[in-house]
Amino acid sequence: MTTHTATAPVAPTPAQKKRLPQEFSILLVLFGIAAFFEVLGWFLVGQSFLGNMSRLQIIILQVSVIGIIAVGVTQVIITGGIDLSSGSVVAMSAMVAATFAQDANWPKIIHPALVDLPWFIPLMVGLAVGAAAGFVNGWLITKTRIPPFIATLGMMVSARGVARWYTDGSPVSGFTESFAMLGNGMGRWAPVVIFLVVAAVFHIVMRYTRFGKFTYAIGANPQAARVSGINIESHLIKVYMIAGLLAGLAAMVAIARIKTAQAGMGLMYELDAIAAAVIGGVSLSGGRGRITGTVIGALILGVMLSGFTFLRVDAYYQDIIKGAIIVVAVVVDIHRQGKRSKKT
Amino acid sequence: MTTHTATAPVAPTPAQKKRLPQEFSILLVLFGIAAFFEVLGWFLVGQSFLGNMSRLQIIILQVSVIGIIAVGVTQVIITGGIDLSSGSVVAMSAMVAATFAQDANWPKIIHPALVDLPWFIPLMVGLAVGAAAGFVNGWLITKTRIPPFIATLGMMVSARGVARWYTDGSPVSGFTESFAMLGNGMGRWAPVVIFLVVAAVFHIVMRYTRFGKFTYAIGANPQAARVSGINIESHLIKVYMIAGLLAGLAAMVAIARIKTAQAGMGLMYELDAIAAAVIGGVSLSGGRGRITGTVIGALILGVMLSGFTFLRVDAYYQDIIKGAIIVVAVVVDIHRQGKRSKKT
Amino acid sequence: AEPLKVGVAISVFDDNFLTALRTGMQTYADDINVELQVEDAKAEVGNQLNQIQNFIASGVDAIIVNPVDTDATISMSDDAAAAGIPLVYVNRQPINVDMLPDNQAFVASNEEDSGTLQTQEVCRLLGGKGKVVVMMGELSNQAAIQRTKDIHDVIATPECAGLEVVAEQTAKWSRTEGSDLMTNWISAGIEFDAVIANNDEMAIGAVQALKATGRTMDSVVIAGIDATPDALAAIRAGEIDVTVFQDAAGQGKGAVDTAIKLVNGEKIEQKVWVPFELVTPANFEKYMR
Amino acid sequence: MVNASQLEAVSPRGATPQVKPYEYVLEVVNARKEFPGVVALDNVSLRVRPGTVHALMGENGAGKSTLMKIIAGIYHPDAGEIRLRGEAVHLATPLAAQEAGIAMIHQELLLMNSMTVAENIWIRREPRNAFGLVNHARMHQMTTELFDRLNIHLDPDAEVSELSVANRQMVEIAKAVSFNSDVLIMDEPTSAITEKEVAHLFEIIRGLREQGIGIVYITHKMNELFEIADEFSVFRDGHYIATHPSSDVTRDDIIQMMVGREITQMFPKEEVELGDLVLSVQNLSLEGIFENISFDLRAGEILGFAGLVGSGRSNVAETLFGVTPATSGSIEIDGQAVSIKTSHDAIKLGMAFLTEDRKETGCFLPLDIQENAQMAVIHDDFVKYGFVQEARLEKACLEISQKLRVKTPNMHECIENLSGGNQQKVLIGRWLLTHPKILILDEPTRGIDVGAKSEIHSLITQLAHKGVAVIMISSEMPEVLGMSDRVVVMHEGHVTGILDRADANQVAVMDLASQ
Ligand SMILES: Nc1ncnc2c1ncn2[C@@H]1O[C@H](COP(=O)(O)OP(=O)(O)OP(=O)(O)O)[C@@H](O)[C@H]1O
Ligand SMILES: Nc1ncnc2c1ncn2[C@@H]1O[C@H](COP(=O)(O)OP(=O)(O)OP(=O)(O)O)[C@@H](O)[C@H]1O
Ligand SMILES: [Mg+2]
Ligand SMILES: [Mg+2]
Repeated sequence: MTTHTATAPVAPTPAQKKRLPQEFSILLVLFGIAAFFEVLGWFLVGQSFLGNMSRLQIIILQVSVIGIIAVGVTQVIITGGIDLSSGSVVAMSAMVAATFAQDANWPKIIHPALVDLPWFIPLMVGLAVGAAAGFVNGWLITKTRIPPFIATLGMMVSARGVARWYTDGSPVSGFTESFAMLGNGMGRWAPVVIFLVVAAVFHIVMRYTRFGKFTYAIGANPQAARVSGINIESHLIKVYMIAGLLAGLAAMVAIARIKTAQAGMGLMYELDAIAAAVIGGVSLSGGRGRITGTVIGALILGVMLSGFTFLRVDAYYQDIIKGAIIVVAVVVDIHRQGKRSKKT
Repeated sequence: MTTHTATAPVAPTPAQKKRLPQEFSILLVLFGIAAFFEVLGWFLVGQSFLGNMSRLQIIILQVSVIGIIAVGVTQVIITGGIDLSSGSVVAMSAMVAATFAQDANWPKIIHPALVDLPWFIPLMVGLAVGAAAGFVNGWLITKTRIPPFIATLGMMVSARGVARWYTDGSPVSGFTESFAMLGNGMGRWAPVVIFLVVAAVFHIVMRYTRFGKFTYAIGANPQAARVSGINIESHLIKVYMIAGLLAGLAAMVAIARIKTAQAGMGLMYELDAIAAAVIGGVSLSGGRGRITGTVIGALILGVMLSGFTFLRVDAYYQDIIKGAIIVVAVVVDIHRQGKRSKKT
Repeated sequence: AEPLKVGVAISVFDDNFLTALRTGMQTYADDINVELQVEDAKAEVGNQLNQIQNFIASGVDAIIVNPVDTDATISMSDDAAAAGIPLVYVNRQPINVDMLPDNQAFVASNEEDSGTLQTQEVCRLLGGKGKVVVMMGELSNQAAIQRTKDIHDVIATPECAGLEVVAEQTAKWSRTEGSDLMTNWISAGIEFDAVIANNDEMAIGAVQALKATGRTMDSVVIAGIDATPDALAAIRAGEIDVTVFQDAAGQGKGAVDTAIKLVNGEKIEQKVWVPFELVTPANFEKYMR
Repeated sequence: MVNASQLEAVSPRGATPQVKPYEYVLEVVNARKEFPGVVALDNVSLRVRPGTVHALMGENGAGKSTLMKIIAGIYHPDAGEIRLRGEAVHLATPLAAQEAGIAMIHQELLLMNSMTVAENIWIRREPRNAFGLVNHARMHQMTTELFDRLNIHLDPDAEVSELSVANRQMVEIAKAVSFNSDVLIMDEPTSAITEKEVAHLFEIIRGLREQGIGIVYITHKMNELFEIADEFSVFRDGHYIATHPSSDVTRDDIIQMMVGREITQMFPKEEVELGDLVLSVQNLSLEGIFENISFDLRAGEILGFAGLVGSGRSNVAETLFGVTPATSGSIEIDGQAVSIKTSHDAIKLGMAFLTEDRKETGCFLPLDIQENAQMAVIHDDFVKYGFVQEARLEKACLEISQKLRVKTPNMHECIENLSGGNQQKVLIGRWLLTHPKILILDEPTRGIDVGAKSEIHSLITQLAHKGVAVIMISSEMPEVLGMSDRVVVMHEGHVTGILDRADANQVAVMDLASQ
């Protein structure tokens, strides 16, 4: 028999090793992709990719809309759900709100009585429409117990129909100057500012509030969450409502920026938003992921888009490469995080 | 204190009650929807909906392509995965195979040396392209351990790019008569026959072969499957390959039927196929579902499409209602199956 | 000298007509040594705005836009004007066509002609009298709306007052949907003498469905628009009776030419029309390449 | 019951008893296994003779399951060798291990819940007909034969998800036996079943032993050890300590080897002055599951719940806690009638509930220890303006986990990487943080080692001292009898009797439990 000194079973290492945050690996992927374009840029185009203010602006600008949606979608995915309706909800909120944002000089006014309203009225309408759609999603999922995939797929199809039906498919334009500022204010940085504020707020919500902790708990183990006293139904409804609300906000930013609303808007945005979240390390099986990761994921998508145009990559190849990069980004992330996913 | 006669600790009902097959409830939904259109038909259009051979044909015909894909997707979902790439794989297989199916009289031949080939050559090419895409999906999922959602999302984007790139986006038409028979033979029933044969074969495979049992086992509990000695990696690769192969087959049927192949083909087919499976009772969390359910799910989609046109429902409302019906079908199914989902 | 760099933003690649326009543009640009960077907005207006801004950031010499949403063109025009980059809209008429800045222009065919040419020919073939079904394109699309309006305008003229529209639905520009829609019409017992489709793809779908039910092609007049190779083959086979040639390559070429002129500071007409041409069994061979 | 001749009918490979050229059917020599940050096994060895039951003992996290998973081909050792029937083997996959004649019952249930019992048992070994198709009728028959042999009463066509945990455990056992392997590993097979099934399982094990099978048996239930084991080995902290025939040692010796110190009192029950009536349950019913449950509970009292598997004890607890609200009956707390519709209601009323199934209803596996521990307490406590008070909370969590001796480097370790026993402690910590007035414990020491078990028992006693009213459901008879002031016995959804401590003994309880 070998002898052993008895050690106390609990040994919290006094100096807890500070681990690198999970997002670190995906941040490296982002830098890697950017550096790749920078180097290729010098070789192929003779220009700096990043050393160009207007390009940096457009990189962030073009992911702002997807990014705002992705923040909401991230919460939904953390609960173990999915939201396929975001793109269509964008279109629906956009169409409805746009009819409240027109100015009197526009030739094609939808509600002649409701022109030149202050900017926050269409904004509120857009948010409300988005939140309502989210509420329906959440309600269906919790009350009828259908899978989120189906509830939001149904909403995806229906909301697109509503968007088309609302103005018979015609686009709505001619917004008041004040409303258009939502997408063009602050020297055109408004969408970026809105995106970053939304991301910061929800970063805090997810990490430091009870609401956030409950969201993770539900995704990690709904049954255990219920026994721990969490009201899953009402919490999920809130989460889907927030996702809808943020889709509505994204819609407002998008239409204010492009100054028109169209029923075909937001097509496939849901996939881009989900991709941003998953590239950013959010686990589709729930319980894992962070807003910072999603923001980085969205930036990766933005850098790719700009980088392709910058290098004059053919549109055909763009898609082929984009698909590959999505895969590679996630592969690299998984392998850097390594240990955690070792289980069968 | 009440008295009780002692029973064996575990009490299997001696006369095992023969349960109704799971698909029964969803079959009722199908009949319900058909009856709904029938009744409305008499009221609104003054015609029978179902009592019309050519309508019945088109109902099945228009779901054949989605149905073939859905059979493959069903297997993937039963393993607990998902395949978002089917629609794009349809386009890619179609474009590549179509260039081998042209006849010599067509003004825009892609490979002038390869015309008037026998029909099975383009067919084989299409199947091979589909299977190759499926192989890549399966390989990525098992070897790099990225979630199926991401692997197939990447493939969705990339395969669409390949489809466009292959002929620079121009459509390919002018197929040989023999190839066109795949979509028009047997008095135009060919797609239906192919669909039903595929469904029957995979019904047997899933229920009566070890391959099928393994597929369920992996979806039900991958760790348990692994310790039971199943080689998950190689099995999953096969499953995704079959899904790709069937997407390729669907592509062949589709282009033979409409006699042209376009890079934009198959858009959103993946969602219709997934919807068919889920409406048919296939669980997105894996381990549950049957091919018969998927076939019924596909038929529900087909009946809806025809029904709307039959009632001359406005396109706007069609989408709104379609979304709602997808949801309602699943709700009804879940509630009829009732007990199983009672657990918190 | 450095070749001119032109950024091209196409609304959607998966469209046969726009593919012809795009390839026509590319071929011409290669001939005259202009470098094109072509982007696909995938029918999403936000994507397109991003692409244009990316072009501006990359410092192209000119931009050609085939707008996704013709209402969204104001901010595109503003952006390009602010950067001092010439801009040419092609094929789809921007909402601000009458107030374009000086270094911007519009190249297209006049959609008022397409549906008109098509319907007048149908009217002539039917002798001014008969029942017509109309297959519309995607309803959010200006061309679909204009072409459908053209049909009704022609029917409103005294010569064609005998025509009657018995059904009118959308088949979303697609062959499959056209075929399914036609089958549904037939099974609903709708009778008609002519099919007027907003494009050739839907017309071909209608032909396939009609043939399947055994209707002879002489007994019905089928009209499409675009003169795609498939449609021309169908004319040769005696299936389609009328189509309208929209000179896709011509529009592409015109757009490039206009862009070059704008870069060189030449004075130009801000609306450049490329004419539509009627295609019938009598002249279709001219369009087969 | 089972006897050797019955088992002979379907005998394993090498059925004819003959002189075996090897002494050990299974040998592990100097195995080492490291996980990121933990050395789970360091240079351990294990030798199992054919025809013996070899018990493997050790505290939670000692590395028992890890070694078993190595033998079953699930993990690959970093160093060391495995010998089967005297020959070195390389077990690359679970399949390779199976083919080499090793079968295993896993500690955590590993079944395909959406498939039938028969499909689970015969997966990959399904009988096939001439066309290569699975012969379901034959499979059903084979299952029935197997069940008859093992005296298990389950419907082969039932879906596993419909079975109780105990019955799932029985399916696992049947599956492992069906391999007719030379080596059978049982990793805590009795953690989810009651005495009756345990006795039954031992019958099965004795039958298998007679056939010359080498059985590795892991348990934390000391009383089982002397009943079934021929030899035992002890591990501590990933190290091999010793191997002895069980006739050579006493129970205290083993505990001494496992824990490295002495544990004097197994059930440190102390007399506690009972306080006021805290909980009074009248005619509580949940339609179709249980009926007319009535009992009282005083401050400082420990009320044990005994019964056979499936008698409805867990269901009563779930209903009391609002997980599945009652269909009729009344609950009074401190003399006030209360309505408990959700777990949140129960928590607000000062109740806490440790559920029986760690994995299904307990742990948040992707989350870390602190997040797991805090989840029940951040409803009102530790929250200000919706924000969680991290610093205070971390301190509280650390305190409680030290008190419970959770073996972990820090509070931010993912709970998934803890051993089962340590996970259980974290979950107990979750509920202690809420400072409950009424504590419901459903199988509180399932899968917990002796050391920790006695810690938990003294903790329960301490809580009782402080006036906490405790309901303790347990399938371990000595635990219920040792700890309870009174014992409620249930049978098929009814209370068949409530015994005072003085009257409560094994016979009396079993009598009421099986009526
Ligand atoms: N997959 C893993 N990743 C990291 N660490 C692990 C993993 N599996 C086990 N460990 C660690 O290895 C050690 C041994 O664990 P093991 O499960 O073998 O213990 P055990 O003796 O079976 O305990 P118990 O009696 O609680 O089941 C523990 O410290 C555990 O935390
Ligand atoms: N969700 C449910 N739906 C249907 N029956 C259930 C459900 N949960 C439990 N049962 C059944 O109720 C009975 C009582 O189960 P319960 O788990 O309460 O028993 P127990 O005495 O705690 O036994 P165990 O020791 O297995 O926990 C069992 O027959 C079980 O199969
Ligand atoms: Mg263990
Ligand atoms: Mg229990």
